[in-house]
Amino acid sequence: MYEFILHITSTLTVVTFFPLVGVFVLLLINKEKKDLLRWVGVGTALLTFVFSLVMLGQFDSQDAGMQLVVSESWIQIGSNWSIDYHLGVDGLSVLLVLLATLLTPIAMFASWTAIEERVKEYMIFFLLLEVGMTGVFLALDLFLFYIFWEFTLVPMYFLIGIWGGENRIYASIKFFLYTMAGSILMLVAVLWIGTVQGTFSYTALASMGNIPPGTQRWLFLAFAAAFAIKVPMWPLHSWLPDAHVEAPTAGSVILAGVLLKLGTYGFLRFNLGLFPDASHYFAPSIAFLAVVGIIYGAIVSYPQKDVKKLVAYSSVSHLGFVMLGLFALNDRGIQGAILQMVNHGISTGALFLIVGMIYERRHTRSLDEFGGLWTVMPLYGSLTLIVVLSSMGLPGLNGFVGEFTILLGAFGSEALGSYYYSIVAALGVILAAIYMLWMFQKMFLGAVSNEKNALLQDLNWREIVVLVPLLILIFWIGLYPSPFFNLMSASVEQLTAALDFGNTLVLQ
Amino acid sequence: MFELVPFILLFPVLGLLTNLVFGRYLGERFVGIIASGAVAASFIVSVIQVFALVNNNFHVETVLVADWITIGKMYLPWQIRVDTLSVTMMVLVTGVGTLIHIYAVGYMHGDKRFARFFVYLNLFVVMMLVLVAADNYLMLFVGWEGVGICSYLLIGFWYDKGDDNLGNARAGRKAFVVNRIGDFGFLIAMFMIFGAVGSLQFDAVLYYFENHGMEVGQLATTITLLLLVGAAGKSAQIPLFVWLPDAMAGPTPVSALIHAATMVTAGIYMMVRSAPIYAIAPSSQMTVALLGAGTALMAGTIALAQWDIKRVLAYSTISQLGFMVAAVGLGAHVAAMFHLITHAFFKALLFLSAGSVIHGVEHGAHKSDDHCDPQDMRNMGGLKDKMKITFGVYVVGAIALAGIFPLSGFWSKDEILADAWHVGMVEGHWHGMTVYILLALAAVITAFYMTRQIILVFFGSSRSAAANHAAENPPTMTVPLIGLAILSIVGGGINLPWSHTLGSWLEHTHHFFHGIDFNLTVALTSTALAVASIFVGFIVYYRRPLESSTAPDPLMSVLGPSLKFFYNKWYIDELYGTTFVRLYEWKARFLAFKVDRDFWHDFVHNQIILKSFKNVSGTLSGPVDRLGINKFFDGLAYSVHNIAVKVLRPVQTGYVRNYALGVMLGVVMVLGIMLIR
Amino acid sequence: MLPNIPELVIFLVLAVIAVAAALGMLASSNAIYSALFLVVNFGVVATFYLLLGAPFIAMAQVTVYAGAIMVLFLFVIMLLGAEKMKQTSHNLLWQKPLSIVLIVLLLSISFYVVLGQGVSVGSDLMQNASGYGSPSAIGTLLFQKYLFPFEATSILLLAAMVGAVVLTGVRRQRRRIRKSRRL
Amino acid sequence: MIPTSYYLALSVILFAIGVAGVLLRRNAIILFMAIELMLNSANLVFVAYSRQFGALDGQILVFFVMTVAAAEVAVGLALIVTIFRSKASIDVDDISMLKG
Repeated sequence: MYEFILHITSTLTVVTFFPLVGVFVLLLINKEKKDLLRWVGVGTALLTFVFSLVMLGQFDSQDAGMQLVVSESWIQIGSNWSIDYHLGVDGLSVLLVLLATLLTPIAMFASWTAIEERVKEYMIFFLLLEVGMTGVFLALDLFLFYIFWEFTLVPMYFLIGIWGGENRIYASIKFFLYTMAGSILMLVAVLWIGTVQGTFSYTALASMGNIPPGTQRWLFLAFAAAFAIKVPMWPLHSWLPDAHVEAPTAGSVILAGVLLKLGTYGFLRFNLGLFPDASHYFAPSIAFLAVVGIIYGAIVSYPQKDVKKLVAYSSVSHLGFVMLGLFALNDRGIQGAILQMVNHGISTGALFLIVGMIYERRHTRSLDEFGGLWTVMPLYGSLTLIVVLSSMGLPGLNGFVGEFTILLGAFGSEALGSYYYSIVAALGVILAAIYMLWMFQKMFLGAVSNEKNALLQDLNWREIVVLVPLLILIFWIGLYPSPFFNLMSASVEQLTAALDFGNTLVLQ
Repeated sequence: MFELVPFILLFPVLGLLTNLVFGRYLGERFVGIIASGAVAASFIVSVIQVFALVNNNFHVETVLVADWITIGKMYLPWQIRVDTLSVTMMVLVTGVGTLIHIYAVGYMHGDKRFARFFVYLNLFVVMMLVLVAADNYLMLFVGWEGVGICSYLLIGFWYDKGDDNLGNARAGRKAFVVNRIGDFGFLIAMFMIFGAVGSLQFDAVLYYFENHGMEVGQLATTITLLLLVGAAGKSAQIPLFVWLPDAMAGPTPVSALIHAATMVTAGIYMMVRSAPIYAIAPSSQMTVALLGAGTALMAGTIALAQWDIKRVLAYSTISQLGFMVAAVGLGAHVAAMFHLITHAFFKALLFLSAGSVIHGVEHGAHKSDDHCDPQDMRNMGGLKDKMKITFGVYVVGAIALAGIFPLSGFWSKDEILADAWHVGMVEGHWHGMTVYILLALAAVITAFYMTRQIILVFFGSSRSAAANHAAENPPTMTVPLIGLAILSIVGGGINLPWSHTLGSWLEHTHHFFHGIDFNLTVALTSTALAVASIFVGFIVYYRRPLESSTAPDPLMSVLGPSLKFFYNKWYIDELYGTTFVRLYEWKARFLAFKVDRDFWHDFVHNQIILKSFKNVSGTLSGPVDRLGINKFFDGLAYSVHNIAVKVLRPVQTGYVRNYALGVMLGVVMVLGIMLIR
Repeated sequence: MLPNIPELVIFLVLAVIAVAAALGMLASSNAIYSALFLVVNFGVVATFYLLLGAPFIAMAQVTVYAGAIMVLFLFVIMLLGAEKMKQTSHNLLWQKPLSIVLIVLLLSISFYVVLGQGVSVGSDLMQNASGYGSPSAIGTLLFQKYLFPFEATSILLLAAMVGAVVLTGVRRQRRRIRKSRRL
Repeated sequence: MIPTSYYLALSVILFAIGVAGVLLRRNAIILFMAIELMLNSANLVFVAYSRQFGALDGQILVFFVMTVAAAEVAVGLALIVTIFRSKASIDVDDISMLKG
């Protein structure tokens, strides 16, 4: 019994599964008491965040390997099939877990007045989503990872399906099927690895590393299929705008803030971790797709009429940067990419919150309806300005640090071969300025043309409290990012060493 | 002495924060005091740094504020560099900044977003200081884009005014985007530098280029050209100057501080800072010089035909910047810096006095409620006796700009011309002579349009009621004007040809910053030309003064169609508009709607995947399933049913005894089976 | 140990009486007569039990079967007045011949098995010590090894009692249901 | 000692008579009596074998069979009474409402 309790209270299990306690308590509460439901929901999410801070406390940034590892054998099928409950955190995933546990309470708190009907189910789905997300980041067993990966789909499907916009059904089904289709290939690959290599555990597989380059390639592609849809990479992105436009505010905050990172994290952890030679082989082509994504996303978001679609396409562009950084396959690129994942989570999360706030007041998202909001809502205008600048990559704020390190990494990376990738990607910086300022101008500048805008009242305390932590992070990462870099430097060092070793293999 | 350095940055930040937080509650006067006080404090500290440098025998000092990005061997700290070059710029920025802040208190009186204006101004000073005090290219880049965003905010300060209420906002966006294009070049240059040197610190980079000399010539050329692109974006040179005239939409102190004195000079400062890289790339130096001279001439011609008082000054700024860029191209870094400093004085003076003219005319317009554009020179005239101080100060600025003997403009412009002459004749480079000719021409035109402006604004009779009732401005505005006037007069003294004080002062930063000796012939020719053009201007405009605000420009008779061409800014705006902007709009719309929505979303997604899926599932469900499998199983089920009805039902007779019989039958059979087996 | 003659005679006589009583129960048209025949049969079987050395079971047989159950039967017969059954027409045509065939078949098989070579009945009958079937022996065995079945049967009896009461006491219940429906 | 096989033969005959009673007679009560007879014949076999193997378990089972028989009779008769009350006849063939 004692061993069982000890195992239960290991930090990672608590961080991942604590929201379930919240779900249980929510189930007991009568669904009319909306405020109590909301307090319990947000409270659980906050507590999970506190636990993740405890995890951070126990995390030692010098040690590159897996830490706080929890490993129990779970399903035993025959002799060689053992799927075990194997969690661990290292430099690559610690920041993303914190991002997930930070954004969830913020998103839930932001949807305090936005969601009126079926509050109980809403809170439950949100907490389940959080379990899925943290699970994905912490899972070290390939099969467990796959289970969490599929698990995150279900709550999101309902969040979009029930509380979404007009044709939410179409959007949620499309979102679900798109990701599901991709992950089928991944399942095949996972099973193949499980049987041939004999184990699902990531650490063992990474150390074994004896997969011949030939098979590595198709395994890489199988994994890449699932992750590319989730990122989304350029050709597979058409689900994102619909999902974002139809999702409720908090839904799209989490969708953009964390769910897109599952794809990039997957690339980082599995494609780079397990298949170094294939990564070198495919690096140029994926970098090309990423750069196309950057330019395409930036250009396409400019003429959008719907704010959320604009921000959605901007996510395509930002994540193009992250992919470019990842496949530069050197420490600057990868560290920049991880930081950019966090930055994108913060700035795009904040952007969606802001769009949500105006949507709550005006119930419309088309840009032509707004204009001159800065005079009517000065505080709202200034906060949005800061977030817009951060997501545009203004030096001194968080976006620039990530983008600069990525571009620098991509410029000098020998895996990519030529520096044109980084030059064309740098063009994305200009295009980002164009559509971001365009959005800012359409919404905030100019005189108050539409009389409905004249009588909007400025942000209330709740909305400010929601934005403040993100703004603090925007300035903190922008001005003094070294604590964040230290957290991941050891693990990235180890990863790049493995990649370079892989590189020499390919060259022979 | 050097630990005070971070305070230079800290004071404006403190001013900024107090105004940001308490701005609404403090009265206008108090906000003004805090803001200008903050900048004045950092001015004092930077002057202290000058003395500190002197008794530190000009040795470079770097003060680490905090380390910023450290990944592997890439180390990029927030580090302040105190050397002669950066201190001069600090003193200039904070000095002129303070005067302009004081002026702005008067100018912005009564604006409902007063506090926010001074927050932006302080933020701008912080960013400019970061740019100037940076010890590595990246921190310089932070300041670079920082001042860019401040100029965006300040240009679009009155975002709800301008044509159809969006003009100022659009001008702001245009400025930032064009700057961003320049920054793109700067960014790529930084990547190349980092690729080659492995670090972005100035010492490391410049040491690397000085030692490797010519064998990295090719790399240096590309880097320097990219840096030129960045500088062109920021200092409004030929391809990317279109944003500066529109930037006049911002309040006048902004134009004075940002678009005359400090920000636009950032490009020149950056090129002077990376002088060693330019030293080993002669071809790019040549392009820089020619570009600068070309811009100077072109901008001068456009300024000639403008009616808006601030646009004339804007184009004159572009042309003066052209002078400085040309000087850098010729290797005359000291001349460039000297002209930069003097230009800051008299151009800020001109802008501020233009501001006070506009303010006066607006004041007049309110009084006589004759609503005409206060910035258009055609509605002015005869203001010399109504606004005496502004008139006096304006004339001083004009003469300094024209480069007449005793004032600062003469010395700095003359040194640049001398350098051009030296490079052209003595070193025999052809581009030296062409630059000299272009710059001389530009100087002539400058003198001409300044006289035109003075006569149109101050002499003759006032052509509108507003101008008639114009009144002098309160002392808070006129005192800084007088201060700047004195600086413009005295400014020449910092680098008299025979004393080379500035030259020797800057030499400590890079050994090849050297002044050249005085060249009398060049000086005489340029002054003669200037006086001649003033005289011509006098004849054209004073003798036949403009009668009404709608009368054609007397110059039309002289230049005819080319004047119209100049007036329309050589149609460059329209050129860019049609080529880049419209092309981009069309491409974006095409990509977004045609490619992404129609092709990708509707066609590929709905047609191919969805439709085909529907067809497949349709065919599958229709014939295959309904007719085939379904019918088969129905048949099966039906037959089972028949059997049940015919055979099995009668068995259930309902009589207990029958059932007993059945049981008995079972028993007997079981016994039989057990027996047999 | 071949059976000695007098014992065999007693056995045969009793056997004949038992079979006759059974046939009588079967054939008699009046229910009471058949009940009485059955009592006789039970009595004869009780004596067999004595022969087989199971005195307690014999006593139980007499008291339970002959006493309680048959009395119950008689009571019910008298209650329902079912002595004379009116012959109703619809007889199942092929019920009678088929059942006779089956019975004969059953008899033949069992006899074949019992008397034939099948069951080695074994004549080594152990004559146990006295008190073989005595109540104390049965009691000890009953309450040790078979405690659980004993308790189970007690529950069975309880259930049967409740069932009987509920079935017969139907009228009062129906009135209560009708009342609740009217509310 | 009478060999057990005789007892078996006897009990089979009784059993057969019981079965005949069940199959042939239409009076429900007679039917019940026939069932009692069958049970009784089973008891006989139990006791016979209990004597042969010398184990009292047989007798215990008889004991249990008796209780079951008693319970069965009680419920059976209650059923007959209720059916009689509704159908005024205890003819087994009348009760055929559950026809298939």
